[in-house]
Amino acid sequence: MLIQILNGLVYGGMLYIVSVGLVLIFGLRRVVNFAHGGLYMLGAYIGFAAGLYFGFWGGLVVALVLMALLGVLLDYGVFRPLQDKDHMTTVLVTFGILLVMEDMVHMIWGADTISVAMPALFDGTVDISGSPFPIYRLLVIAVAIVVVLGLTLWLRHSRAGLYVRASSVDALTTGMQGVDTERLSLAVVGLGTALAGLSGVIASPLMALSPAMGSSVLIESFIVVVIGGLGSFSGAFFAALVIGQVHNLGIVYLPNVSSMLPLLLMVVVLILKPSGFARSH
Amino acid sequence: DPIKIGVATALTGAYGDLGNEVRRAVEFAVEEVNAKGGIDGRLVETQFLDTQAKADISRQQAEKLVNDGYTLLTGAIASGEALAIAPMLERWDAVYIGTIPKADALTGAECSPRYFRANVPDSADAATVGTWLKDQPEKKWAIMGSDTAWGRNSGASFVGTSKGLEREVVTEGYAGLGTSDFAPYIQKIADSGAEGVWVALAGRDAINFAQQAKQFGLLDKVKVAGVSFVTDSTVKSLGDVSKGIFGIVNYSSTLDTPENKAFVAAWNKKYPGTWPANFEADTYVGMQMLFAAIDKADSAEPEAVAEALSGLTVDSIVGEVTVRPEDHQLVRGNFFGRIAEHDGVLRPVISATIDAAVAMPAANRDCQL
Amino acid sequence: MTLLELEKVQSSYGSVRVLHDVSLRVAKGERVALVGRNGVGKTTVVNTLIGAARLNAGRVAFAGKSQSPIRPYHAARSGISIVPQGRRIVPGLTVRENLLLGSAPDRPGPWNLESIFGMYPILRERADGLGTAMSGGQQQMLAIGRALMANPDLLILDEPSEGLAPVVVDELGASLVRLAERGTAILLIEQNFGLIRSVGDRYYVMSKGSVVEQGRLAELSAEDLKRHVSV
Amino acid sequence: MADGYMLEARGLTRRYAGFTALNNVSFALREGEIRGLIGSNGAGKSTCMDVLTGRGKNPIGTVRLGGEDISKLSQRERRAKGLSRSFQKTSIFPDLTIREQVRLAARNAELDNSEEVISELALSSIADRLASDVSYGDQRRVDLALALVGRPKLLLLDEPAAGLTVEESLSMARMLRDLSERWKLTVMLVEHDMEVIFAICDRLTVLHLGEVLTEGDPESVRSNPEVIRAYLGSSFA
Amino acid sequence: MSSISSPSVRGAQAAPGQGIGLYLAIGCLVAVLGFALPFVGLPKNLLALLTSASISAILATAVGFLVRQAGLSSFGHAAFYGGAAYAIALLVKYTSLPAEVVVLAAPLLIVGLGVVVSLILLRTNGIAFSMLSLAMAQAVYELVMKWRDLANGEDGLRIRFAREIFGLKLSFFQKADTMFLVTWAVLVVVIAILVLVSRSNFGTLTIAIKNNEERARFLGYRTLWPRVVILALSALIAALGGTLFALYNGYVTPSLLHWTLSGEALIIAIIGGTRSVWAPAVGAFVFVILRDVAGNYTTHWQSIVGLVLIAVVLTLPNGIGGALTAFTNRFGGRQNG
Ligand SMILES: Nc1ncnc2c1ncn2[C@@H]1O[C@H](COP(=O)(O)OP(=O)(O)OP(=O)(O)O)[C@@H](O)[C@H]1O
Ligand SMILES: Nc1ncnc2c1ncn2[C@@H]1O[C@H](COP(=O)(O)OP(=O)(O)OP(=O)(O)O)[C@@H](O)[C@H]1O
Ligand SMILES: [Mg+2]
Ligand SMILES: [Mg+2]
Repeated sequence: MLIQILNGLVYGGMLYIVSVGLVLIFGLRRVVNFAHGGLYMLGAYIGFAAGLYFGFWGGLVVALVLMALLGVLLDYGVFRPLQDKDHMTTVLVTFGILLVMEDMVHMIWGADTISVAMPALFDGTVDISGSPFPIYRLLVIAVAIVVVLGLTLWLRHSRAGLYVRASSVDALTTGMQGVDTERLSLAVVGLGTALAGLSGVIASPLMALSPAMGSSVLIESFIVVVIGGLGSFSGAFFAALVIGQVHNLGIVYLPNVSSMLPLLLMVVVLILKPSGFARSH
Repeated sequence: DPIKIGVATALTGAYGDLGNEVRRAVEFAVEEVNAKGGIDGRLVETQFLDTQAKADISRQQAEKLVNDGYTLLTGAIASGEALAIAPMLERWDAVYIGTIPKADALTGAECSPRYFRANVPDSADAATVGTWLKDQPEKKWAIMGSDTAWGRNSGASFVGTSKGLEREVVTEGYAGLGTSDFAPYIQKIADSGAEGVWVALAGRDAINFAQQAKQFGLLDKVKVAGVSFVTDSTVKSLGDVSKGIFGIVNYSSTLDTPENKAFVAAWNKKYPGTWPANFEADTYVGMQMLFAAIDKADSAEPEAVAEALSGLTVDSIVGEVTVRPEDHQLVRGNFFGRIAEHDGVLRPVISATIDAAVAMPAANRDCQL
Repeated sequence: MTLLELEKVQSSYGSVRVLHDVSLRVAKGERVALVGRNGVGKTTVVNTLIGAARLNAGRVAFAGKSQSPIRPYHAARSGISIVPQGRRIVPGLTVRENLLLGSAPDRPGPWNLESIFGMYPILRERADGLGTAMSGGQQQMLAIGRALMANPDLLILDEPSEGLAPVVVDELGASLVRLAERGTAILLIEQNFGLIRSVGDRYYVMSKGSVVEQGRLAELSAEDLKRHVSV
Repeated sequence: MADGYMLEARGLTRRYAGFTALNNVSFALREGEIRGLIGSNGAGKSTCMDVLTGRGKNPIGTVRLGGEDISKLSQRERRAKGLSRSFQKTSIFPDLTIREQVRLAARNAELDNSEEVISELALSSIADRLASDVSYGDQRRVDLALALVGRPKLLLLDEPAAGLTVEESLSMARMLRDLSERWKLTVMLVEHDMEVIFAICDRLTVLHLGEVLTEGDPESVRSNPEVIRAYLGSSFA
Repeated sequence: MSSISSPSVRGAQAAPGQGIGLYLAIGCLVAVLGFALPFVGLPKNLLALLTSASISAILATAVGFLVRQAGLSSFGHAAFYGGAAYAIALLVKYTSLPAEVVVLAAPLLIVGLGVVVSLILLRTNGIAFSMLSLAMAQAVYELVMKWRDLANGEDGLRIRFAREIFGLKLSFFQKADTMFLVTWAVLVVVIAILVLVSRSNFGTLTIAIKNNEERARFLGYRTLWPRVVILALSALIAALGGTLFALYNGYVTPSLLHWTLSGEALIIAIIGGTRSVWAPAVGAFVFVILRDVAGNYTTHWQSIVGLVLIAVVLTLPNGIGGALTAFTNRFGGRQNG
C-alpha cells in the first residue's frame, strides 16, 4: 500500500513537471501548447543521444540547455509573431510543430523503441516496508518537490514572479508598467520547454522512448492543467498529485475502469467548479 | 508486364517499427526474386502506402492500391486493419496475404475467400503454452496482459491451460495500450506471491514492463515468460535486461534448417549486422507463399492466385508448409524459446519445437468460404 | 526638457487609420490638457505611445529620444506613467500587487506604497483583496496609484474622472496640481471641465484624428472650451 | 399598483465574504419618476442595481415592480416584466453590428422601436458597424440603447454619462427626461456627473457605506452638509 | 474559451440580407458542378478521395458551425460521428431492424443522447467545455475499447448490411463513383440549412449569447436553450457524417471515437476558416487531398501536413475561406464588411 502511494507520487510528480511547463507557457502566452508533448519527447531523445557521449547527467544538462534554447526560439519565432492573432491560430501552429517534431525524431532516431539505462548512482533499490523500491523513483519525487518549491518561491515572492503572473493575464498593461514582457516571455517559454525536457530526460530510464510518447502524455497533462485551474501553478500541483494517486490506486482497486478515472475526475471537477481547483490566476 | 504488390502498412505512428519491418522483408523478398529474373519472367513491382495501423486509413489505402492495379496486397499490422479490409477483397477483386495480424476471426467468423494468413494465429500460440508450462516447477502465476482482445484472450487461455496443469493464477492485470508506468501492476504482482509471470504485452508496452520490472527487482525473483514478448525488437531495446525471458517464439533466426540458414545469410548480406526478426521472417514467408502461388497459377490475376493459394504447399524458411483450404490458414509449427546468447549475440533462441499437428488447432467451423 | 513629443503622427489599428496628424509636446513640469469629443482619437494617442496602435508615420520621442518601433515598456522606462482609460486593473492580482507592479525600483521618489495608501486609504483597507473586486471608482484610484508608484516625470491620465465621486474628483484635481508643483508634468485627457480648468495650463484640441487647435487655458473662455470639447 | 409605486425595494442586502456592500436598503419610486442614486465610490450603487436585477448569488430583499413581487424571478423574467438596465462596465455584443443588437434587444418587447432609439442616441451613422469597431464613448451609448429599447417600465442606468463629453451628457440627460415623459419611463440613475443629476432627477437617494444616508429632492440633498462632506465636495456647496 | 477563442465571425462577410446574390450564385454553381464530377471520367482514386473528403467536410462543417455560432471548440465530436457509426454497427448486429430504419435512427439516437449530455457540457465555456467534451468522448472510446463483448474492442466491427438499402444496391453506397453523389448531396443540403440558420434571428441571438451571455440574459433571453439547439444541430450533422462513413466503409473501429479525430476536424475547420458556414468544408477538401498527395510521395507526410498547416495559418489569418471571400469581394467589386 505504502509503495503504491509512493508510485502514485512518482507518477504525479512526473506529470507535474510536464504540466507545469504547459502552465507556464499557457500563462504567459495564453497558448494551449500542443507541441508540449513533443518537447517532452524531444527532451528525452536529446538526453539519450547526448547521454551516449556525456553520460546520463551530461545528457541531462545538454538537453536542458538545448530545450531552453528551443523554447526561446519557439517564443521568438512563433508565439511572438502570432501574439495578436486568434489564440486558436497559435494552437494550430503548435499542433503543426508537433507533427513536424515527431517526424523529425522518427527520421533521426527511427521508429524503434529505445531504452535508456539507469544512471549508475541511482541504480538499485531500497527496502520500503519489506519490498524493494527503485532509488531512482525516489529521485523523481525529489525533483518534483524541488521544482514545486523553486517555482512557488519564484512566482510568489520575487518581482519577476509578480511580472510573470501579471503578464499572464494582461501583457499590455504589464508592459505599460515598464516590464519588457517580450524578454520575460522568452525566458518563461524557455523555462517551460526546459521543464518539458527535464521531465523527458528524467522519465527516460523509467519508460522506453518512442516518437509517440509525446502524444500520450499530452492528454494527461492537459487534464492536470485544466483540473488545476488553467494557468494556476499551485492548482496544477494538487491536480497532478491527485491524478497520480487516482491513476495508481485505480489500477490496483478498480482495474476495469481505471483508465476512465482521470477523465471522470475532470468531469466532476469541471461540473462542480468550471474554473478548476484554484481560482484562475 | 510486372506483377504488382501493394503494401499498405504502418510506416509511421505507434506501430511504425513493425511497419518498417514489413517493408524491409517485402523489399528483401522482391529484390531476391527479381534478381532471379522474376516469376515466370515477370518482374515484381511494389508500392508502399502508410496506414498508421489505423483501420479506416488502411482500408482507404488498400483501395487506392487496388485502383492503381496493385491487386496483390499485404502489410496490415493491427488485426482491425485486416478485419476492415477482408470483406472488401472480393468486391475489389484482390488477394491479401496477412503476415502480422493474429486475430482468430480472420480465419474464423470473418474469414474471406481472398484472405490468406502466413503467420501464426492467437489460438495456435495458446495451444503451445501447455506443452511448456507442464515442465515448469512454478505453481503460482501472475498474468500481465495488454488490455486488448489479444491480451485478454491470451490471458484467458493461460488461465485455462494452467487449471488443467494444477497451476494457480494468483493475479491478473491488463494495461491499456501505450501504458508508460507499470509500477502499480508490478507491485501488485510482487505482493501476490506469484512465482512466475505470463506476459501478453507487445511492442513498447512489453519493453516498458520488462525494464521497470527489472528495476523493481521482479525479474530476478520470478520466472518471466510470454507471448509476442520474446521478439527481436524486445532484445534490441532491452539488451541484457531481456536475457533469460521465456516465451512463445513464432520464428527465430537460429532455426536450424537449410532454407532458413540461406535466408539468414542472404539477409545478413543485404542488411549487414542484423538478423531477420520474427515479423520480418513471417512477412517473408508470406511472400514465399505468394510467389509460389503466382508461379503455380501462371498468372498474377487475383482470382487465379487465390485459387492457387488454397491448398498450396511451399518449401518455406519454416519448413514445408501448406495453406489449409478450409480457412486459408498456413499450417505451420510453433516454437518455445528464451532470450539467450547465440553466436555471441543476444536473440530469441528456440528451446522446444511444437509440431504443426499440435500447435495449429483445426480449422474454425465458423469460417464459411 | 521635452518629455514627450509627437510630430505629425499618423497611426492605425490594423488597416483602420485613426490618427492623421497629431503634433503635441509636453515639457518638464508642464500641465497639458488634451480635449476633444468622443471618438476623435484621444485614447489612440495613448495607445500609440504604448504600441497598441501602430505608428505609421511621424515621430514620437520620449525624453528626447525618438522611438520606433514603440514597445509597451518604452514609455514607462523613459519616466512616463499612464493611467489608461478603463483602468486596466490586472485581474488575479491583489491591490498591493497591482501597486507593486507599477513601481520602478530604479526610480526613487516620494511615491511608495505608504504614500499611496495615505492618499487613498481605501486601498490600504483592501490591500490584500483582489483589485478587480473593488467598485469602479476604487479601481480608478488604484490605477492612479499604480501610475504614481513609478515616480514618473510625466503622468498621462486618460479620463481619470470617469466614475469618480465629485469629492474625489476635486481631491484628484488638487493632488494633480500638487504633483505638478513638485515637478511632475501632466498630460490630462478629460471631459470634465472643472478638472481640465483646475489642472490644465496649456491645451490641445483634437478633431477627427488631428490636433486642430492649441493654446493656454487661461486665455480660453468657458464657452470656447465647451465648444471645443463638443465640436 | 394600488399604492402608486412603480418600484418598491425593501431590505436590499448583499454581503461579500464577511463584508457588507449593501445593508438593508429600501426605497420606492413613483411611476414616471427619475430617481438619482448617488454616493461615493464603493457606496454600493452598482451593487444595489445588481440586487434589483437579480444579478449575482442569492440577492436578499424584496423587489416589487408595479406592485408585483419579482424578487424570486430570474434576470430574464425580470426583463420580460419590464425591468431593464445598463452597465457601468460596458456590456455589449462586439460581433454584432449596432443595429443588429439593438433589434435583438427589442425583439422581446411589445414594440420594436429600435430605429427610433438608434436615432435618438445619435447612432444612426455608425449603426451598421460592428460594435467592437467603434470608440469607447460610442460603445457606452450602445449599452444605453440596449437598455432603452422596447420601452421598459423601469430603467436602471449605471453611470450612462461616464465617458461622454459634457455636451453629450447633457443632451443625453435631456433625452432621458424627454423619453421618460413621452414613454412614461420610470428611471433610476446612478451618476457621478452632478450636472446630469441635478438637471433631470425628481428625487435623489444618497448611499453611504452601503446604507441610505438620506433621500429627498435635489435641492435639499444638495444643501445637506453630510452629503457635501461625504460626496459632493466643496464645489457643489 | 479564454485561450481557444473564436475569431470574430464577421468582418469579411456581408451583413445579413445584403449582397448575398454573388455568394448564392457561386454556391449554387459549386454545388451543381459537384454532382457532375463522377461523370467526367475522373480516376477512381480521386473520386474515392473526394468521397472521403466530403464525409470529413460534413464533420468539419459541424465542428466549425459550433465555433462560429457558439464560440465552443469541441474536442468531442468524434463521439457523435463515431457514435452514430457504432450505433449503426450495433443495431445491425444485435437487432433485426431494416437497414433503412437503422440508418435513420442511429444519428437521431446519438443526438438524443448528445443533448442530454450537452446539458452538462453547456454549463461550461471555453477550455472547460473543450476538455469536458474531450473527456466525455474519450469515455465513450474507452467504453467501446473495454466492452469487448459488445463491440469487439480495438479490432472494430464489420457491419453486415442487407443487400439493398432504400431500394438501392449496397454497392451503390460502397463504391466511390455512386457514393460521392450521396455524400455531396448531404454536404450541400447541410451547408444550405446552416447558412439559413446562421442568417436567421436565431443565428443572431446565438452570436449575441456567444459574445456576452449575461447581457443576453438581461435582454430577456434564455441562454441555455439556444446553445443546446446549436450543439444538437452540430451533433446531428457530425452524426450524419458518421452514418455516411458507416454506409461507405461497412466497418467501424474505435479510432472513429478517438479525440484525435475530433482534433483533426477542428484543425480542418480552422484551416478552412470559421467565419463562414461553408469554409470548413473547403478546408476539408484541401486537407484531405493534401494529406493524400503527400502520403503518395513520402512517408514524411506528417512534416508536410505540419508545415502546410503552419503556412496556411500564418499567411491566411481567416483561413482559406477568408481568403476566398476576400478574393470574391474584390472580384465582385464589393467592399469588405
Ligand atoms: N481597436 C480598434 N479597431 C478599430 N478602430 C478603433 C479601435 N479602437 C478605436 N477605434 C476607432 O478609433 C477612433 C478613435 O477612438 P479613440 O478610442 O481613440 O477615441 P477617444 O477620443 O478616446 O474617444 P472617447 O472619448 O470615447 O474615449 C474611433 O472612431 C474608433 O471607432
Ligand atoms: N465581487 C466583489 N467582491 C468583494 N467586494 C466587492 C465585490 N463587488 C463589489 N465589492 C465591494 O462592494 C462595495 C460596493 O461596490 P459597488 O460597485 O456597488 O460601488 P458603487 O457604489 O457602484 O461605486 P462606484 O461609484 O465606484 O462604481 C465596494 O466597496 C466594492 O469594493
Ligand atoms: Mg478614449
Ligand atoms: Mg458602480
